[in-house]
Amino acid sequence: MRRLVPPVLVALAVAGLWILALPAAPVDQPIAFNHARHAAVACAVCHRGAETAARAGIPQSNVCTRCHATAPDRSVSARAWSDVAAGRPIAWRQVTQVPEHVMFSHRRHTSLAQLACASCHGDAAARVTPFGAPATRIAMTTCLSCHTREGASEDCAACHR
Amino acid sequence: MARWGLVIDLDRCTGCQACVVACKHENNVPFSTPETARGGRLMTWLQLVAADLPGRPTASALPLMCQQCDRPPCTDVCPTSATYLNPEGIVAQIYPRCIGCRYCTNACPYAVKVFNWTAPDWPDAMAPMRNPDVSLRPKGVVETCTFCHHRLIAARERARAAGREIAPDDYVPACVATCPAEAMVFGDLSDPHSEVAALAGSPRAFRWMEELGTQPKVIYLREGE
Amino acid sequence: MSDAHEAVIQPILTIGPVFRRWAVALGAVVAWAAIAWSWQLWHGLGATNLGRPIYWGLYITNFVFFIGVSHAGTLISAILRIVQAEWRRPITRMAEVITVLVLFFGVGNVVLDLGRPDRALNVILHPHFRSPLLWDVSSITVYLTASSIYLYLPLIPDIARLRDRTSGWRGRLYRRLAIGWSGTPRQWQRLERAIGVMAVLVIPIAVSVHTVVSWVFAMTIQPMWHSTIFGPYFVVGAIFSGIAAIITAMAIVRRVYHLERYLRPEHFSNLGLLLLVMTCLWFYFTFAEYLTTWYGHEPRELAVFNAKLSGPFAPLFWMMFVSCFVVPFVILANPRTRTIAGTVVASISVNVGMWLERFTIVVPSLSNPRAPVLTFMYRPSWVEWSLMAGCFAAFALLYMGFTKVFPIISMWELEAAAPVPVRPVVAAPLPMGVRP
Amino acid sequence: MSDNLTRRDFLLYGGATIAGVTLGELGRRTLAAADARAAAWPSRGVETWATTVCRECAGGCGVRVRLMDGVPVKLEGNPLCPVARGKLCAKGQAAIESYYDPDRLVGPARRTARSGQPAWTRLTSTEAIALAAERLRQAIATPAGIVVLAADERGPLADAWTRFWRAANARLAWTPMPTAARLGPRLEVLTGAQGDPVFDLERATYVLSFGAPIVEDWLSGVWTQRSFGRFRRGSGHARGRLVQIDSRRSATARKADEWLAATVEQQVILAYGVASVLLRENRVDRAKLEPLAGNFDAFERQVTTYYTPDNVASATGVPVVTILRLARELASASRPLVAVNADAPAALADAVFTLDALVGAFDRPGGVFAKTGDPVLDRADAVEALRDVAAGRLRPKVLVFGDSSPLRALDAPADASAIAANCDFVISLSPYLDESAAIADFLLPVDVAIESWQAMLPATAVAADLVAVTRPAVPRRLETQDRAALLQSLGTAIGGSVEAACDWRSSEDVVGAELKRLARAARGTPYATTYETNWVRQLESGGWWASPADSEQEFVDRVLTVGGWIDPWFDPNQLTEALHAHGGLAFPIPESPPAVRDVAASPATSEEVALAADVVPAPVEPPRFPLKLFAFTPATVNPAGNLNQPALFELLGQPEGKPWRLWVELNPETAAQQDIANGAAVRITSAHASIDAVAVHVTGLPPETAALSFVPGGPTDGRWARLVGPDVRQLWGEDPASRPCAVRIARS
Repeated sequence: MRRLVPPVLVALAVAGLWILALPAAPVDQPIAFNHARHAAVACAVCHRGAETAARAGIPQSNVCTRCHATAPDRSVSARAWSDVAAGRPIAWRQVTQVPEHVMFSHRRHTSLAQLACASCHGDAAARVTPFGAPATRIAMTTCLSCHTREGASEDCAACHR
Repeated sequence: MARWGLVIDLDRCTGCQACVVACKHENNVPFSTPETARGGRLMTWLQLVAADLPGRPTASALPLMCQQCDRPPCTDVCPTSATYLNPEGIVAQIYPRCIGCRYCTNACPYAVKVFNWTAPDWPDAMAPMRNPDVSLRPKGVVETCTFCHHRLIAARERARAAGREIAPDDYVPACVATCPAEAMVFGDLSDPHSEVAALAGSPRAFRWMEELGTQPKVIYLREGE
Repeated sequence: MSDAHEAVIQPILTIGPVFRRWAVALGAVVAWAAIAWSWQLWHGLGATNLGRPIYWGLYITNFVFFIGVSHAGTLISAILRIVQAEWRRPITRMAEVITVLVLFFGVGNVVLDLGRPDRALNVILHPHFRSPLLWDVSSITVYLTASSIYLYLPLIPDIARLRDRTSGWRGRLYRRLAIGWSGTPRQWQRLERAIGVMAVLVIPIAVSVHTVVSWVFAMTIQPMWHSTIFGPYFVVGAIFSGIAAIITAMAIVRRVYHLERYLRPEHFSNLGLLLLVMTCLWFYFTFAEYLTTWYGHEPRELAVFNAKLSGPFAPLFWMMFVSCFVVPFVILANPRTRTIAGTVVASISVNVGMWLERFTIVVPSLSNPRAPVLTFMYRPSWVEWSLMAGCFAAFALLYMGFTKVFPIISMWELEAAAPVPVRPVVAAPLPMGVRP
Repeated sequence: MSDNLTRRDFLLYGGATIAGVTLGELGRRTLAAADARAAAWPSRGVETWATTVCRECAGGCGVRVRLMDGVPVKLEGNPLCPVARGKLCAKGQAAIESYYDPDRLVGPARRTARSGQPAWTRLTSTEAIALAAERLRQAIATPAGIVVLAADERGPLADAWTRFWRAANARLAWTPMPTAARLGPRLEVLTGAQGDPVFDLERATYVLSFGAPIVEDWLSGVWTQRSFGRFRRGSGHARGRLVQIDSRRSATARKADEWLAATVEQQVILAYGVASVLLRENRVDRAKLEPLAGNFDAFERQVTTYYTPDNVASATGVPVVTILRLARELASASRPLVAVNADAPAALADAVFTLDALVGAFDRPGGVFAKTGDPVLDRADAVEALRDVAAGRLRPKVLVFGDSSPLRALDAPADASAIAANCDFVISLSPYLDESAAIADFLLPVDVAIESWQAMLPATAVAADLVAVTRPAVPRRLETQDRAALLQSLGTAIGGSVEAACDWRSSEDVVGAELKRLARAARGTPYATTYETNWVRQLESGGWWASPADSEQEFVDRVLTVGGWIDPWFDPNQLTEALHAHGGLAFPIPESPPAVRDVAASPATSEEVALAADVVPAPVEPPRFPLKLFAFTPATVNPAGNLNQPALFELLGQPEGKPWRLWVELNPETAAQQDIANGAAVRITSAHASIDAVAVHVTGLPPETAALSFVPGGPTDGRWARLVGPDVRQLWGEDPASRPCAVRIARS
């Protein structure tokens, strides 16, 4: 038995390092949404708060059915589409998120500071799969580097709430 | 740069404590029970205290919140700069930086900083009542009045979106907004035309414990003639 | 194999039933404290009975007390070394070990007191040097380093001696720690020199540590904390409780390991005299501190003053006064009662009293804040008492452990001074002198 | 470990690494999924605002509800509401806790065990209505078979309530609310004017208050607070001076420039004492009073003969010089106002209005006006009805509680079980777990204020006609009922005249009808800014009315959006007109002259003690219960609504630092005799019970009296309300708690 202790410790150490060292794992989204196919539409058409509110919001079925009358293609399963058609909420998983103690407003960054969505979310228009992980590392250093570069407020309380 | 200040006219203040409840709801300050209150665990950012003020025969009911000192004794002693004086004169508390040593709470002569002894707790039914603009402080950190700083940020954003400068009425803390006796006035002390600046120059104006050199930006107006 | 100091070496190499029993008992207390700590980590500091405005209580009291006791060793042994007091030789090691071990518990109590111990490293990652707490962190770190070195250096020749007569894990350990000591004159010269340098260095560091601890309180503007004499007052209190701790430890070690040959009544008497001096100094500082507060009549200060002298804290305050001044003074001022038993009683009394002093400095000021906010009567919770018991038990356990690994009396230093008999510090012509 | 890596080791460690990676990856995915789930709240953070009316008291303040994603998070005052003007009091702020109260009744239920632990069976609303209607139908035939009790209020929805129960042949009674309407009858006695008094506190320069809780919740809390603020530091006049005559050091007494301790009986005497000084020193404007004199001469004779300062001083303990000074201050002030609490006994209200008449305060800025036109409330007292039930004088088949206010106003809490025993069936409509729910057989919880349609007349405070009208601000949270819809369903199930009385289907219909009426009244305006209402006032007094809306629908929408309707036109001479019409002032002549104080019965002054010391020092047995104890309800307690609001309990006993505590106020000297420190825990013992409280020293309180805070509620209430001490009414036993109780107080 005693011989097994070191390998078990090694396994645990590897597991711990794996979790700590790698970025967050991508999550599976309920629908294989293709951003590239929708690139002709402005972001704020579906993410309605992106330019006018604090939260951009992830579109729900009512947004889909404004344009789609039937299931778009085989990328959406019949069962998933029946939920959408019935107006049931889609179980999107929000992957790009700021911590609870941060006050972030999309409007302040997009329509007021004239930042492109891509500056934080990457080139969504080129994506053929939904976001499984944030395009940018959401960390204070990321925020601060841009704030410093752009001359935005670096007061802690400007973002910390 | 604005210097936010608050004037409280003690002659007008009726001690109704509407401000206390408004503050509690606005800032997600958790509720107490008789036991926790008796053990000094009553969480308030703003409360009424009985203060002996010069020239008054009995103790006056004084609404007491963070005095937003220009020379805050709390920020000096913080080992991690979790509490600091921001450029607009608001004493801010950065919760993820706070290690919970409670040195600031002890250094504050007004005893207005409160500590999260336990994780904040709301009955499930009441959880949706929490203000999403204000964070929920985890257990083990210190918190205090921020002059409803989140309202300033929201007001500034609204003003910018409307393409104008922030106006005096845009940004008012929750306590001032509800004060039925109109005893509280809030505004920019650095603006000589503001109402607070005028009132701060009143012969009735005093800053509580100003002899300690804390230079508060909460200014009280004395009761009586 | 036999050795001139077999009586010192024998206890290291044998573990008797009494030791085992004590180890198990103390271990149980420590285990209980570990449970209490897990409870506190889970529930937050709500597990204590602290509240607004009494934000600091037992843990900070213990912190100040332990840091105070840590002055036992290093400072005393360093001073005695510098003044070349020959009688110090059997007791320096014992004192230095106390210093190093107790420092960990001082720091540990601050960590226990943190609301977010998981973020303790923020103090180093995001330091704010205007905070006296950071001065504390710095000075305690330096002190811990210096006193560890100061403990280690004189250990080397003794370790080497043990190395030469042990094998197995002990042998391996001593071989590493002895770093090739072979007792050449060059090595001796370097060692003596290093010890000399450290002895000088360690004194200002030790003084700074307790001064800075006092400044944690004195830098605030709270009534009866904001005092200019807090620095020296705390240093005096620290040396006071430190000497008392050494005497207590000496008595125990002497009795348990039968070291009557090394630790003689003269040692107790000499340290007792030192303790008497500190008793008087302590009284002087306390008197000065309280007199000025009382005479100044500043209402907020007076509120705390009254709370201590006649208010809810009066029992603790007067108990402190009796055990810090009355008991030790009466016992130690009389040469007839300055026996081993007498000094030990006085020392225990001083230790209890000094703990109470720390408590009556920390809590009453917080209980009487300037602002008239709702206060309450602070009584520590079971978690706080458990953790305090755990700290003392863990200290005792570690100290016992040390005696089982290293010689508790510096053998080579005794040999170096062999021709000189142990003498009392006070020479015969003095009226209070003891007979050699 | 050996120095050579064997194949065995290689496999072992290789396997360990692979296992570690697998484990790590699994953990990483689990954590990411958990993070994504945690980010569910709040969904979008869209802020909206809705309008409602505060129902924590009768003031009818307009409220703006801040909703995040449709969920209410905060209440603010409605800036357009002329009562609230954008402000709310502590109770108003805490009203949101009633909506979220975790102990709210979740829906209709029937009691299945009457004694012992209450057990309840949930019902659907259809079942519930059918069952209740059955009981009511059986009871209709019996005279007083149905007794219906609720808090007093005015407005279309309250009228619908009355109409329904009248049709059901029920005996209706109401818990009196402390509004100006209660003083109306007394004003009518003196002046003949039918209406509510309007006190112009804001413009007064000197206020002599007989127990009026001016800074607490007088008449209309928020309105009074604002008026007080402006009275103190108004634009345009010097700082107003306030003299408070009160039985205890209330919050108003603390704010007053001078506080005189006097019981309600003594206050009457003191008021006439001041009147007599005014008359004797000829400090009344006789020229102005002359045309309205009425029975002035008879009154003057009576008062000046019997209420001499000496008599008054001896009856009240207030020194003669103070009485003289008060009268002179009052007479010399430019705009004096004499104020009184709404629930004052008739004698005190009469005395106060008499003083107002003497100082010329009627129809004068900073004085008293009358607001006629509102329905006069002539309403049976619910508390008396309940007492009848408890005593068995009244044995209804069905007892209906609109809310718990009658039970809270009861003198003795022990009555509750007797009430249940004397009724066949008890129905409670209260949405909360409270006293009426505790004795009810049947729970039919109705919507709380912010879930309801509202149409009510705010208690008289503003000199204007007001109706507060709003939509529900939020969807209902639980299975509660709309009150009017509930009545209508009951009516349909009962049939007959009851069904016919319901000309509505829900509150929405009642509110709609009221809005139509307002739209067709061709006066007034939806709530608007002061400038806009002033404009309407100008137009209307010019005899021309500009409709504020193009169509009726637009008008209705506008009123519902802003939260109410106001007709700012106000005739400031209604009292004078009434006086002319009724032949002048009809002074109620105080009947009995004040009895000269019985020295033996009252504590002696120090002089008397000094005198007595020379006489016989007879050993006197100290009385068992030496103190007279008064109970008072703190201003932050809502006697009609939800008590289970934790934020309000934290305000109790502040600023003395006694949150959540019952406290008893004592004279420091009395306390010193018992060695009771300020803030010490004490035990109060009467002939009936003992209660624990915290002592608070109050200098100036008569040494033989003590005042104890009272929070209704108790073990039958929600999780917080049951934590606030026992019901102090136990101390009184069967005696009415409105009178002092003999107690002793000692350290516990």
